[in-house]
Amino acid sequence: MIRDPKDLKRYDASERANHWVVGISFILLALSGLAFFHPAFFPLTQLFGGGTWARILHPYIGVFMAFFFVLMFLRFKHLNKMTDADREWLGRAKEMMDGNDHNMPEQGKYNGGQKMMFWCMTLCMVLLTVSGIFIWRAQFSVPVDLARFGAVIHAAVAAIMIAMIMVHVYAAIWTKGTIRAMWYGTVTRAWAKQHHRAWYRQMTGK
Amino acid sequence: MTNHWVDIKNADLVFVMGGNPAEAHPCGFKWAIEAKKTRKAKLVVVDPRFNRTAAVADYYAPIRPGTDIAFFGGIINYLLSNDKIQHEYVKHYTNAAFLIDDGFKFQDGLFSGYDEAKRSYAKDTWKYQIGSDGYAKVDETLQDPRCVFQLMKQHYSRYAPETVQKICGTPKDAFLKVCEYIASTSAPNRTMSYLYALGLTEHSVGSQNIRCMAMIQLLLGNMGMAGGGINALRGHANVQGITDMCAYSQNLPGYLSAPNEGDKDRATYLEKRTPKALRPGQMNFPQNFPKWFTSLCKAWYGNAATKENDFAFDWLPKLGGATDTLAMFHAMFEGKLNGFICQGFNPLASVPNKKKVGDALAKLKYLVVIDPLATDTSEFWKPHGEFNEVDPTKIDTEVFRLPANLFAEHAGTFTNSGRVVQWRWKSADGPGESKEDAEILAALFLKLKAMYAKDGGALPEPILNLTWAYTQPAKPSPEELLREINGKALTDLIDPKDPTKVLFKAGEQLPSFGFLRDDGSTACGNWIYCGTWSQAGNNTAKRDNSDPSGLGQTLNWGYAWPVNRRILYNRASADLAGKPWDPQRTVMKWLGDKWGGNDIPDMAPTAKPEDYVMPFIMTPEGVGRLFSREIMADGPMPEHYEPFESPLDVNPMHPNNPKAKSNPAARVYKSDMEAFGTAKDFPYVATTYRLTEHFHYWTKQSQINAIMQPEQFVEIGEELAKEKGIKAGDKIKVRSNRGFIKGVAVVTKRIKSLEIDGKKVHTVGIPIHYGFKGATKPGFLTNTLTPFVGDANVHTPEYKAFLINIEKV
Amino acid sequence: MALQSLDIKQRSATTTPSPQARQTIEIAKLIDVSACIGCKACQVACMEWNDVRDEVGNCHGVYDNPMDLTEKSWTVMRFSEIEEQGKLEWLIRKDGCMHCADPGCLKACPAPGAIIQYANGIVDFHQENCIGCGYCVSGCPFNVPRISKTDSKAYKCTLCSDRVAVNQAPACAKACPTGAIQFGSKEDMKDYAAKRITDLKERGYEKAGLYDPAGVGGTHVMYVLHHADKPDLYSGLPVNPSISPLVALWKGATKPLATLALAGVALGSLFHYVMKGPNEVSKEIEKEIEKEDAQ
Amino acid sequence: MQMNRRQFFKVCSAGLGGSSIAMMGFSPNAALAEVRTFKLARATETRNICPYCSVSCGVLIYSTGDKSKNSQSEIIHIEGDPDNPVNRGTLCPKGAGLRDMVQSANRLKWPEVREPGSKEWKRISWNEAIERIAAHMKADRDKNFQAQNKDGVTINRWPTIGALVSSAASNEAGYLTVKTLRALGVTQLDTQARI
Repeated sequence: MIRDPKDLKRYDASERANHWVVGISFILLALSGLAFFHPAFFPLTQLFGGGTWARILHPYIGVFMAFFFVLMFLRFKHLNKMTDADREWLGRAKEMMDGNDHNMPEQGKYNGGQKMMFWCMTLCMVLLTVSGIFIWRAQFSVPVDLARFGAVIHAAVAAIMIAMIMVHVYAAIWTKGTIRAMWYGTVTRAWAKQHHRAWYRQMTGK
Repeated sequence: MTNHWVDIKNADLVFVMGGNPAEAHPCGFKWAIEAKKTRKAKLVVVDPRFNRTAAVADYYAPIRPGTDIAFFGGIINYLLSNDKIQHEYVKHYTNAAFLIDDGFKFQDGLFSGYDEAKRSYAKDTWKYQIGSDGYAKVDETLQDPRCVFQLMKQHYSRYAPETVQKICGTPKDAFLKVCEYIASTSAPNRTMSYLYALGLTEHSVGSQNIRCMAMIQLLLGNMGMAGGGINALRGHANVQGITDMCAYSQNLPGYLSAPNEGDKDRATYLEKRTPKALRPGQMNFPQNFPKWFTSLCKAWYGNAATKENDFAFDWLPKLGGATDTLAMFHAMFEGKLNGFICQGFNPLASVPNKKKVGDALAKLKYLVVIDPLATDTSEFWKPHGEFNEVDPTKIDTEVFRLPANLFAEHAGTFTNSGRVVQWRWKSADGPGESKEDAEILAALFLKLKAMYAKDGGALPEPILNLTWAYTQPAKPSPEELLREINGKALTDLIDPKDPTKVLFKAGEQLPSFGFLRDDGSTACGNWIYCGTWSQAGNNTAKRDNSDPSGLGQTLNWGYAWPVNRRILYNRASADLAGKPWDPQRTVMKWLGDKWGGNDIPDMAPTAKPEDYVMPFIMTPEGVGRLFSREIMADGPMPEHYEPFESPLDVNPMHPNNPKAKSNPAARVYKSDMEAFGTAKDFPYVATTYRLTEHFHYWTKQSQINAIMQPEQFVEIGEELAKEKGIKAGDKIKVRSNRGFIKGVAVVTKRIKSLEIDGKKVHTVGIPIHYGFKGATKPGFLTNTLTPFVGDANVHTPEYKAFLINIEKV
Repeated sequence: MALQSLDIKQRSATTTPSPQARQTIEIAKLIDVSACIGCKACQVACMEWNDVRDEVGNCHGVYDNPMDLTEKSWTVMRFSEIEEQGKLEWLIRKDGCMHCADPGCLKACPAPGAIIQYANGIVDFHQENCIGCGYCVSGCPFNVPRISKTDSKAYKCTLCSDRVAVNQAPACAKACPTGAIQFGSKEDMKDYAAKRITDLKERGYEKAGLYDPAGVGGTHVMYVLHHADKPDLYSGLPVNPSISPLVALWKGATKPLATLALAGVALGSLFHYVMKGPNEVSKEIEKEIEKEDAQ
Repeated sequence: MQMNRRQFFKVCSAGLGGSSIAMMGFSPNAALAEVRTFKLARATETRNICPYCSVSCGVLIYSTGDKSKNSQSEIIHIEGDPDNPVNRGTLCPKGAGLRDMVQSANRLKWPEVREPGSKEWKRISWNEAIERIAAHMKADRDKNFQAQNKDGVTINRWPTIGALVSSAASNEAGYLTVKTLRALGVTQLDTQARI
């Protein structure tokens, strides 16, 4: 890929670093969490030095991630306000998935799907943090019924969250030219014009 | 125990009063549960507290501490007035028919012969009428007004159920319910096993408490029966054995009354102790006293005990005055003792009035503590905060502490409460330089012997001549000692019936005390243990637990004294003709030519039923005593007296006679009398006891037991707690007139206030067990509180009923 | 010791069945509360045999001590004084693991082999496989497992699996002075219980009965209660225990459904890509940009 | 097909579990599921009797080693002797905890003396202990021994010493204690039976 000075700056370095801190944490949490969730995934604990280490690390990574997620949330929340255009976009998301984006409304820096994802992830993150505290026996002791409730919530929300992240990742892979935004911080003008025309206009004035 | 642990399973009713076997003897108590499970037996508990025995009982009734005789008197009255007695048994096997001296009286709470100044009785009227034939007179119709039966009936008619309620606080219907249960065992084929422990003995009327139950069991015909008996659940593992060895002043080993200042020589000594039969044809077994005593002298002094020197009679120290624990500590307190040896005993913790005991110990020149553990006593001189406030610089006692071994670290025998002597094997060495008790004693004795041999001194003979033929003199082995205790022939023993026959060759171990002689030809360290190590070997090590009768007799397990008999007075389990009262539980029966059955007969083996030899062979009259003659210090029939510290101003039985308020024959030292508190300052009744998690003052040293019950507590009823504003878990202070302790309040429904003579009385329960040395939380010694007064006969202290006050800390 | 000194019925976090061919006797411990004197011999025997010693605590104004189960106290006596129709009763219950046939702890445990249910019914914790997550605590309907503060492993009564493996009774049952703890085949224990219940009924305890709760598939520690209609009198013995629906949901439906969902998303994405192809920037727009640049 | 909730879960989880393992390409190591080794397997067993109450329960004491010359026995476990007809293998909370009594932190290991006015214990040898005690005893006995009372009756009594004899000692030790104390002229002796 040829880097072009005229590429558009989508993320600065600190935003990218923040994203990847959260992303890596999430991957670690997902891997260790899945290990506790279903026996089939238990061997994943080997990646963490065994079951006990996985159990010890998971909640600390969780706290770490929660902290950086909050930073990220504060950075991006103003960009994720839902607009009518987003709602329209969401209504026609199926066309998009079919690969037919010709008639999609013009999108700003983020499209309706991405904004939706942002808010869902925020919600999940809150639920995971709170329910995680309920089941973090090494640090907290809560009534057993609350712990049981926490366990169900944590498991269910984590599954949803993993699924969403899978969609998030897939979307980045599927939409060619996207991932570089999180690597180098830039996207091509063509990419921007194609997928986020409103943002393209805003950035280029065209 | 007249019976034994396993025999409790044969009972129809297990009656517990003055004991708490579920907590103090859980493994023995299993047989009460077994009786419930397999015989549908009932378990009835009477106790000041609803304790863990009551938790599994069929019926529980409360009682005020120290009023047992009123309760028992009520039972006797119930049995007599409702005709619930075993008639044949009472008529033939007890002294119900015996006529009593016309001078005997009971008036205004006192028996005839009372001397107030001496606090004792002249007992010359407490005796049978003797006929011209030299035997006691009897009236088999039981109608003579001077016969024991009528005197007893009259005496206890005063204990109506209302009176019982008034004194004991036991509701009348609860009392009557208990009576009904007990009365049901008057049927010849029903038995009650009576279990008691220190709840009965630790009173100023302790001995009379037990007498009451003995009388009840005789009236019901339950003595000698399987599932019957008077069963003292004794405290320590070998308290029975050490009592048998008579490690106390009044007796020599085998309960041989020790010589006193009145016994100027062997002949006078023996004469006083060799009774004549009081009824014709009776075995009167104590007539063999000279044989037992002479054999003991030979065991101790061997060849140095000769006919010429009265078998070394003079070498035995003669008693003068009281020498029981209380008397000893009182003497010590008065500075009359210089030295004291304390072997496996923690008197600072276990003798009443800790302050007095501590002060007494501080007056000694030297104290020798021989113990496996660092006891509180050994550190009586050492400050332990408020638990033991002393100034060591002012205490001049030189204290030696010698490490002894524990049970696991040496071999030898223990005798259980059922008189079964059992051998133990050594498992491991003791820690560090610890030694066996016998080895420590030997070291001390041999050292003294060497000093006396070298330098002479006061009367060295008994020291120099004491038999010490142990293979390793410094380490007498338990095997050698048990053989010595058992006894042997010193010369060939010729059969008296057949001079050509040698029964035992010189040096052979004897199989039973029946072969002991009074001519110096036999040696025996303790006649009742004769048979433990016969020529056949160590019988205490027998381990065949087969039980062909199903009664749990296991005659081939260990060796029970006497002569391996498991149920005492077992001849009484059969009627006059020798037919068992209950053939389902045959202990003994007449087989036509001899006695047989499932035990060793407590009877001359071939004494025919028609010879009318009565079952209680250890009494000169041959029968059980409902009237104890001159044997007791405080009366031939038990009478209720208040504890020395009582919540009442008078004895409700004798409200007009202050002399009869508390036991008139109990010994009280002046300074201790002054230390008694009154209900005005100390309104609550306290009682002390053991918890199942602990054993006396030992297990506070054991980590695991400390975990189970870590800290001193005090049990109070909910009503009292409310009055005092005390909640469970609060720290409270308990004061008596002798000191105070602190403990955590356990507020419970299990102790209720009682209505006594129109007055509400609260009882407070105080466990013992805690102290300043151990793995438990450091605490006070409970006996800081208890009064220094004991039973009139044996001076067992009154730990079970005294006065206190409580306050929240 | 042979690996299979006791045959395994199921292991935690293991989805395939354990060898099942051998049939061994199902055992049970029966606690006859009506014969229990609360002496704590079982507590002591348990600590002594298992070489654990709890802290020396304090008295809290009750006979109970230690006050609760801990990682070192695997059984405790719970005392409760109740008064019903004027009659005082001191109900004393030995608390500890019930060894459920359907063990909630095992169901909740994520660590393979940390919790084993043997074919004889014993549910045993294997601390070397335990990861210390505490899920067993959430899973247990009787509030039994405890996580150690020092090593973060879960502990509870093993029913003395080491003793039972050599055909000895558990330490508590062996010690119990009054025979209130009986041990044998579950069959025999039920027969014995029936006899005890008959006896209790004759003594006026009309509601006497066996506590072998069906909600957890029955237990291998059962109680004979004088008041079987009111188990909660006995220091809160659950009236109708079962694995919490939350735990059932968590370790039941959620597990396969979520796994399925994740697999679905993964596969869905894959097939989406394969079927729809990548979403690339269209040639037109690229040309437009090139055009702009050329201008 | 009727299926209850539990069966449904089982099918779901078993099916999925299996497939997931295949998906992951590796499976967990078989975690060993062995019970704790029976610790008494080769311990030395000795028969004894509990030293607490008078039920005199039979106990089996298990110790390390086989009593061979160079191995020191250490008690590792004590439980009830099932042959004993009284306790039949059972023990109470005291008896069941006997090991902690034998190994109590407060066991005495060597003779000690606390001298008059001192605040501390001092360790001494057995020889020194016995010599010092015997010296006290002989001096006191020789000084205070009473051969006769005022009426001329021989009493041969040592009135200034008292002794308490252990009820936890064996019969043999108790007998020897009584025998030696009486020979020395001691009349003030007693035991726990009294109290």
